[in-house]
Amino acid sequence: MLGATLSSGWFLENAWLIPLIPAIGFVFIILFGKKMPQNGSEIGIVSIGISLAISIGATFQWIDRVNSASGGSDYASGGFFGAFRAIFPTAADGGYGASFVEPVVRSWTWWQSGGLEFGLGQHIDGLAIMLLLLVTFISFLVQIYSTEYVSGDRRYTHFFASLTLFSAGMLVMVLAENMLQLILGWEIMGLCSFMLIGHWWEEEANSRAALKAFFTVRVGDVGLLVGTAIIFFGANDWAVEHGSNGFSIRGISAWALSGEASQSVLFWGGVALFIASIGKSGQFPLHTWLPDAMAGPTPVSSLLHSSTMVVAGVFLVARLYPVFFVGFDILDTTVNFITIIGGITIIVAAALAFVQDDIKKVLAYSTVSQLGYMMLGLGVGAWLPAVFHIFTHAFFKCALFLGAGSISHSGSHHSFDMKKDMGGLAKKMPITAATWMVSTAALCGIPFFSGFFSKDEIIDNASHNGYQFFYYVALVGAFMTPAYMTRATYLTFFGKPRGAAAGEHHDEGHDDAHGAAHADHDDHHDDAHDDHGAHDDHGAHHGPHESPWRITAPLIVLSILAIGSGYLNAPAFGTHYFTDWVEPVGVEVALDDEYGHSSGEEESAGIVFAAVQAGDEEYDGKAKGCGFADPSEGTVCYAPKLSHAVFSWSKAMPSIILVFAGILFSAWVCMGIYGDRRNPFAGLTSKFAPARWIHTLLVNKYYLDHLYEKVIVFAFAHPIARAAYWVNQNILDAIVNNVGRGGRRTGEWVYRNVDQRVVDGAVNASGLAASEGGHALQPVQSGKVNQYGALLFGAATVGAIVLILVNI
Amino acid sequence: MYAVNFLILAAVLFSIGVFGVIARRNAVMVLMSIELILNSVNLNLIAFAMMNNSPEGHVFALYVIAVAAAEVGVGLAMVLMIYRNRRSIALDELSVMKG
Amino acid sequence: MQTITNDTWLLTVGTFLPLVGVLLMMFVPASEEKTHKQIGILTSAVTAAVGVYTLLRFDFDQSEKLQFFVDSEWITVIKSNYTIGLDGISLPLYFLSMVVTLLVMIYTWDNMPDAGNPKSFIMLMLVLQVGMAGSFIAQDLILFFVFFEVVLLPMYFMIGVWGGDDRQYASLKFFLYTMFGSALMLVAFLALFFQTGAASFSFAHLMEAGALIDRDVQIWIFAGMFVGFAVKVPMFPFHTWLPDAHTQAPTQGSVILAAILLKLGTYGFVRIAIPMLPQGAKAWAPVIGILAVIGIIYGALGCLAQTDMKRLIAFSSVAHMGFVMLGISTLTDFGINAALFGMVAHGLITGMLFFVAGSVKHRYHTLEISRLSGMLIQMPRLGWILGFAAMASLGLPGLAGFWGEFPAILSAYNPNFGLSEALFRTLMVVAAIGTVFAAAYLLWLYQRTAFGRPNPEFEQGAHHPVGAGVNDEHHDVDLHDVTKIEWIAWTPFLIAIVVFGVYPQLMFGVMDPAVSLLIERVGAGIP
Amino acid sequence: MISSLLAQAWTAPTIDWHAIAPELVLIAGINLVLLIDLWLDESKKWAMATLTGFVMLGAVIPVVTLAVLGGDVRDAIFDGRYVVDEYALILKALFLLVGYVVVLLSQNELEEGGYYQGEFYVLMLVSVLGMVMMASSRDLLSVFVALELLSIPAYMMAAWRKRDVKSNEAGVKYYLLGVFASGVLLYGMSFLYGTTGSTKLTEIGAALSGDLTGMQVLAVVFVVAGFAFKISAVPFHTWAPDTYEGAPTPVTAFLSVASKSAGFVALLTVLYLGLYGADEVHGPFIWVMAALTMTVGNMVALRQTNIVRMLAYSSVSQGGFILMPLAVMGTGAAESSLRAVVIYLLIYAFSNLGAFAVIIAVARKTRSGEISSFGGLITYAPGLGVLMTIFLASLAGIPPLGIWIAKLQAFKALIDAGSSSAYVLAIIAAVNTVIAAGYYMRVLRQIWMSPVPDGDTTPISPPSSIWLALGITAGGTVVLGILPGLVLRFADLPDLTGALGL
Repeated sequence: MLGATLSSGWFLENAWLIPLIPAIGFVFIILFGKKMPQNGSEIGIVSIGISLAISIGATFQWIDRVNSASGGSDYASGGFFGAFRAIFPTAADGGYGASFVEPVVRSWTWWQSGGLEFGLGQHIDGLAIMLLLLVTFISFLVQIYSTEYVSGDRRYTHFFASLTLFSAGMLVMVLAENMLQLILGWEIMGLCSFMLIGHWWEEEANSRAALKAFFTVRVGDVGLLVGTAIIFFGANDWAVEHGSNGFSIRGISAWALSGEASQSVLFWGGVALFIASIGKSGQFPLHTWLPDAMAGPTPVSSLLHSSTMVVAGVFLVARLYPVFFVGFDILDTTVNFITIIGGITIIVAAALAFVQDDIKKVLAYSTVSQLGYMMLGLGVGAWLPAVFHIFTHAFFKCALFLGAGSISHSGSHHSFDMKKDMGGLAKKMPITAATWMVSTAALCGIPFFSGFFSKDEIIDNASHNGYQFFYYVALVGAFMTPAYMTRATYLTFFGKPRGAAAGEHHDEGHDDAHGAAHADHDDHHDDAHDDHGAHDDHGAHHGPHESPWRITAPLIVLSILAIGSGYLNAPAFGTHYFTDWVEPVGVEVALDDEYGHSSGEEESAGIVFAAVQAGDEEYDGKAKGCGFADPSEGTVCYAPKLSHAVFSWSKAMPSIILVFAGILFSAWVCMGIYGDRRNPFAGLTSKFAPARWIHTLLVNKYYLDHLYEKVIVFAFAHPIARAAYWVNQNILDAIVNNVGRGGRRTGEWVYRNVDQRVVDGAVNASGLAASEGGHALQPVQSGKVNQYGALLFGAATVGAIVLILVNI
Repeated sequence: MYAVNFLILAAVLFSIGVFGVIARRNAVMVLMSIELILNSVNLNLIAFAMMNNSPEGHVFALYVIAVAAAEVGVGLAMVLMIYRNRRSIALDELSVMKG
Repeated sequence: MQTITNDTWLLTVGTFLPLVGVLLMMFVPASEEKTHKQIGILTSAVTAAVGVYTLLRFDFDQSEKLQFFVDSEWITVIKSNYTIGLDGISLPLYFLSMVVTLLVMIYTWDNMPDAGNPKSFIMLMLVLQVGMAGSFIAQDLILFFVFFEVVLLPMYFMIGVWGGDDRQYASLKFFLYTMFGSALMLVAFLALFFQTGAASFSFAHLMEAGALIDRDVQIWIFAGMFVGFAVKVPMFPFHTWLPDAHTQAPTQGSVILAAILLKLGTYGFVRIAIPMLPQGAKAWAPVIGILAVIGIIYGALGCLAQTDMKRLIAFSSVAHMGFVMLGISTLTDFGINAALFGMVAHGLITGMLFFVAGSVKHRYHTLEISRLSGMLIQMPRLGWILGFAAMASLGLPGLAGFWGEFPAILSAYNPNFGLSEALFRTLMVVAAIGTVFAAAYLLWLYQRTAFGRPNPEFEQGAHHPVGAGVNDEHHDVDLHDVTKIEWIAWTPFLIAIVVFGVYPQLMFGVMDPAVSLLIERVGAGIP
Repeated sequence: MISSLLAQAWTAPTIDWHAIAPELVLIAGINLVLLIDLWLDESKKWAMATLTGFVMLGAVIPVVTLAVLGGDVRDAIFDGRYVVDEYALILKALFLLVGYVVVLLSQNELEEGGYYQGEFYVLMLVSVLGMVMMASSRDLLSVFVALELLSIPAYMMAAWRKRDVKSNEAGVKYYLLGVFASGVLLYGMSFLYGTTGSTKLTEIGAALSGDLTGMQVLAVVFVVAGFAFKISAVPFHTWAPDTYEGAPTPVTAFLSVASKSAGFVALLTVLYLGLYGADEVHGPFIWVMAALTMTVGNMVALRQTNIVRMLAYSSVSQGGFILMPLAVMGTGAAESSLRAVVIYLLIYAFSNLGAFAVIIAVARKTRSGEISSFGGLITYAPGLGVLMTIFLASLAGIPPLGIWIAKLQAFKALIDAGSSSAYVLAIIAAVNTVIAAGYYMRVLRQIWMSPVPDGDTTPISPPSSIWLALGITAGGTVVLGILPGLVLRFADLPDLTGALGL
């Protein structure tokens, strides 16, 4: 079989260790954490570290494998050095339409029931490798960061345990070989998010937030269960026939593209699964839990929002892309479920980000909106850009959150309120500020920062694949993103220091926060928790200062990546490593004749490769090939053949312009609103009347400020955004809350009236009836002999008469 | 003369006896009524014995007479006992236990 | 049915061993409580040891065959034999019953219910054990019936004597309900017996002959069994005894009730009703399915309405057994596997929950959810265990609960033997929504009891809780965390929940062959 | 004519002395007790009980020898009007055993009550003799005689506490109604004899088939009604509760078990040998009676607060269950019905007597017949509590205790018959088992769950005789429940059924 020509390696073959080690680490932390010198944090860091090492090794070997597949396999493959040598020379000539790289699949029988066999294993392909690396890397940094951030916390050990298990869950899901395993990881993450968001559960608001997060996601999970069932039974027969089963990722993919799959099954399966993604990835109707999730400690937020949890939904869609591709008929429509949801999310979330005072909430909404981009990307058939956006977004968003954490940790006395406790921190915390700037730039999509390369690709492909409307939606988003980020940046780092940032302790501020928090169930008081959490050893606290290295180091690393990561796939510079390494090529793959014989150990997923036939046909608009034409006899497809818009600066211009427009406009407005413009022309006016007029005009900024502030900005910022926020809080949020409350009401009603009255009542009543009957019969027992006699004889005669009449 | 007449007579006696048992409140009268019933039975038995001339009927009748005697003996003893205890032999006062 | 006759003594010993303990205790005066507890633990430990030995001797490669098979004369006149055997379907439950009894005994060591008198308490538990184990090994209808009924009285007394305030009502309700069910069940059994030519009561015979009965008759007979088993399960309209029984029963009673007794009903469906009356089963399957799903939603709603922790857990049983019955109603080997797994999983998890509830009651003297909070602060370990059990109960993958729940839902997607797909797929979706409810009420419970700050009335050493309900003996509140005894009694549960969750094959592997064979039979019986 | 008489050589009928040995032993015993009683002074009267006991057991010996040696049926005596077969033997054994247990129960009762012990035991022996004869009677005449022989002493025993109004009332009611009933019975019998021309049951059976004349129907109904009184089937049960409550408890036990069983035996014999051809007459009649009996008995029992009275009603409803199989004897289930009834009688005797034994033992302390007086029994008399639990659970039909197998048999007979009416009856019975459980459990609830009414928790120490009775009954209840095979074997009766050509 082909494995021979494809290079592999120890790290690839044993990638399953990557989630396993943190999982074991978790157990150890729970058992021995408290006894360890560092209270268990070291176990977490070490275990994640090992996984990270393995992931790196696996990454190199995968790259090596890719190259070996695309012809460059003349030199000895394997090991790092081979890989090192491999990377640059061969990546260039391995272009699109390169040959299909067989994923490294291993599977062990997990359980079997009713003749079906369910495996537990690994399915390592570009996507998996990319996320493995990402997750382990970011988790690693976050854990280091946390050792400082939550040090001295009451549940320090538990925190690290959950954090480690959280990463493990994500990793399990990433390299899942089949749906069940995917669900496993998916739910473990749900559990950990519950534990982490509710980390400071003394406050009811926190536990409520945790509950909300788990519950909202759980609502989506109905889709996951149902979808899995639909797909499984849709695919199973076909897949088993081809030596796989209806849970195996590869089985499902191949089936979806085989052309024998029923469109409706794919459609409904897709819808159901996407509902799951909506819940997990905080897409439009179900995104409300995500901002509340800020209740958790900042490292958690950063991990949650950058590489794990919320990405899971996107990953699910990317992982089972063939299903959605065919089910929603992606390349032949101009609008579909995914794009609609994605589009709405982008705008709604971005709009919300304008009116937040809590820095973490700004970031939260920006995450939501960015996830919208990813979904949109997947929806419009831009699989690779979307995945690439996951990649880049992870770095800068993580940096931003950690930055925010750093600020509250050392800058704003555990407050996250931009208006009250921040401002002018740029001088006080240079490193934090710098990293923040860089990451923001990346997020905004300023050219030459990573965000640009990924986001722009999505926008570009949207129009390229004929989704014009969503192209514009994406552009609007591209304008709004920098706008709100600029505002946040300004409030935080520029202008005059306020509150804690100015070094003052104003407890009333906190109290207000409390009051606000208790007034509406949106928790404005992470500060409060950070008090409980980390305040202990930061009791003595003197004004804003730069954070210690354990916080800044991750920031620096991340911000560097926030720039660098983009260049892995910068069409502008002709690099497309990411494409080569990650994108599964949509070509027909010939089946081995003897696929059936899966040894259970290796290859139990069954579909085994004989030879790879490269899809040679030239790319033209809507090409032949997987996803368009059914695979020819004896071959299967694992990925649709996707086209990529060819990059050109001219096409990129609109978005670039909008980005800068957004920044400038926002900066201008912000200074107008929050800053105080120093009048350069002091004194002149008194002397020179026309100057006074001009001055007045200038003071009033040609009355344009008024116009902008009072009219445009107000009109834009306040009614619209607030309306959106209002809808969000009072309708969607209310719905989520009321579902629970309403359910409970119904429950009470049913319990009172149906259960206790009717059903139970009937039972008791029958008992009563019996004994009442007895009561009614007692008079018969009058105690009078004559009556007894009468009864005796009467019965006999009556009986006799009746029977005589009957029998004669 | 037809055997049926005996049966009719027996039936009449039986009915009277039953009526007595049900209607009379005096224990002794009830005993008498029961005697009537038993004798109606005897009448039946003899009549039938003659009809399908077999001796069994006669024998049976003799036994019934004997048993009846025994029963009445016991019965009267009981009536006496009640009378001692409550100075009355009205049956409808015998209703300490009911329900 | 193929059988293996090896170690014929094993099952009989394993089943009746507890009676030895009972005899022993008869001669020990009631005053020597410690001795009684020791004897109880010892006996059940030895029994469990026999169970372990059974596991070792069990030939897992032929788990579809009846092993340790014994078939000796018992009541020849009514053609009922002492036929016992163990196969993949009954093995897990058989063993579970032994282990649960042992752990409950251990728990009893220092958690004797208030009514005292451990002598009779422990004796009853041992008798109970005999009944439970016996029902799972019986391969003869009459024998099964006898064991099935043996369970009745001890449980009645456990609830009625050592239960809560409303115990008498609850216990009588439990008793009469079950009595009613089993009476009709008996009629059904006899009808089956005569319809199959009054040849024998043995399962093997009835499975072959039962399929030949014509459809309408099968439906009627199945109806009788349905009532009998459905009461025990309990399924939706027949469930009302359960919350009362569970709530009132002493902790030990609740645990045994949840862990084993309820399973007798579902086991009856799988072992008796369905294979013996295939067509009847097919005709009834939709009804069962619908009732099961109603039970799921309904039980969940019931939970949401509860203010009492234990009652909430009790209602959750209704919901969980709903999943089990849904799996059974699909008549697929897949679904029935799920159902069997679900039985054991539910037994472990809900049993665990009841243990925790018992300990909470023991410490706070109340189970009012509104009065409990901040358990994690006062008793972190207990709190975490509660959380763990709750998570397991709401079907978190990687814990045992999931493998009963998800496959059951999955199997409903295409039911067997041409049952209406439209119907069952609807059921599937509703059931899936049920899982959300499960999450809702369990987390809601957890949030309000474990999270937050402790209720001031329960600050350490607080006397006479304010606004205490009637059921509060006004003890001083001493909130000690999980004790050693509790650890010993609970750890096996916790471990089992994780192990089965991580490696379900342990159980599926045992059950699957037996179940497939069973479904084959059913299939053969349906034209 | 005298010469003709002299001319006839008279050959004495051959009498199988072995076959009637039990009766002879009893008769001898009766006379012995009577005589000794004359000479014995009051202080030694207790010996009477022991003596009676020995007589009963002595009578068992020939029964056993007959069962072992006898083998073939002995119907030569009195040309088949008095038959000794397995059926007869097992029932004789039952009656004698019951008699023995009742003696054990009554011993102290009478001693302490200072009643006329000698006479009492004589009467009881006579009554038992009647029952023993009943088991063998195969002729209307002998059935009638046996019936009266067992009834008349029972009337007197019911009224034994002469000074006690209740006891008087019990006796009188029992007596009057009993005599009235036997009047009705006799009237029916006379017609039966008249229309079939014989009093021998087998001959009646032969003659009584096909379409029946009105007179025959009347006869059948009256005969059945007459026996129905003895077995206190609704609506002929009215005397039972009053009598049971009023009579001394041991007597109640005796009535509710022995004389009831005797009534059933009579009914069985008559139905199976004489009236099996008339099943469409008595079938429905018994069906209705059975349904009524179990239902009414249960429902009224639910309301009772006096335990003896409750047991009275419970035994009424038990009678309904015993009747149940007979309702379908005509419809092809003849054999299983017969078996069911016999088994039921055997096991029911143990459980019911046991229950009465406990009541007597407890009443010795509490001096009360109220159910509430059993409160907290388990705490101060665990032994009695557990035993009572066993007996009541058995009566409720819970495996593996005695009566479950009997109930099973009864149901089995019904289902065996398979007719729709049989199924209906089965369902009714099923529901009734639940109702019955209701009141049995109420007593158990008192025993186990209620506090001691008057904090008096001095342990109860019943005399050895009662312990012995308890031992016998409890043993029987449990053993027969777990290994019913022991008695079921006696219950398939080729002889009797053979007589029917079934």
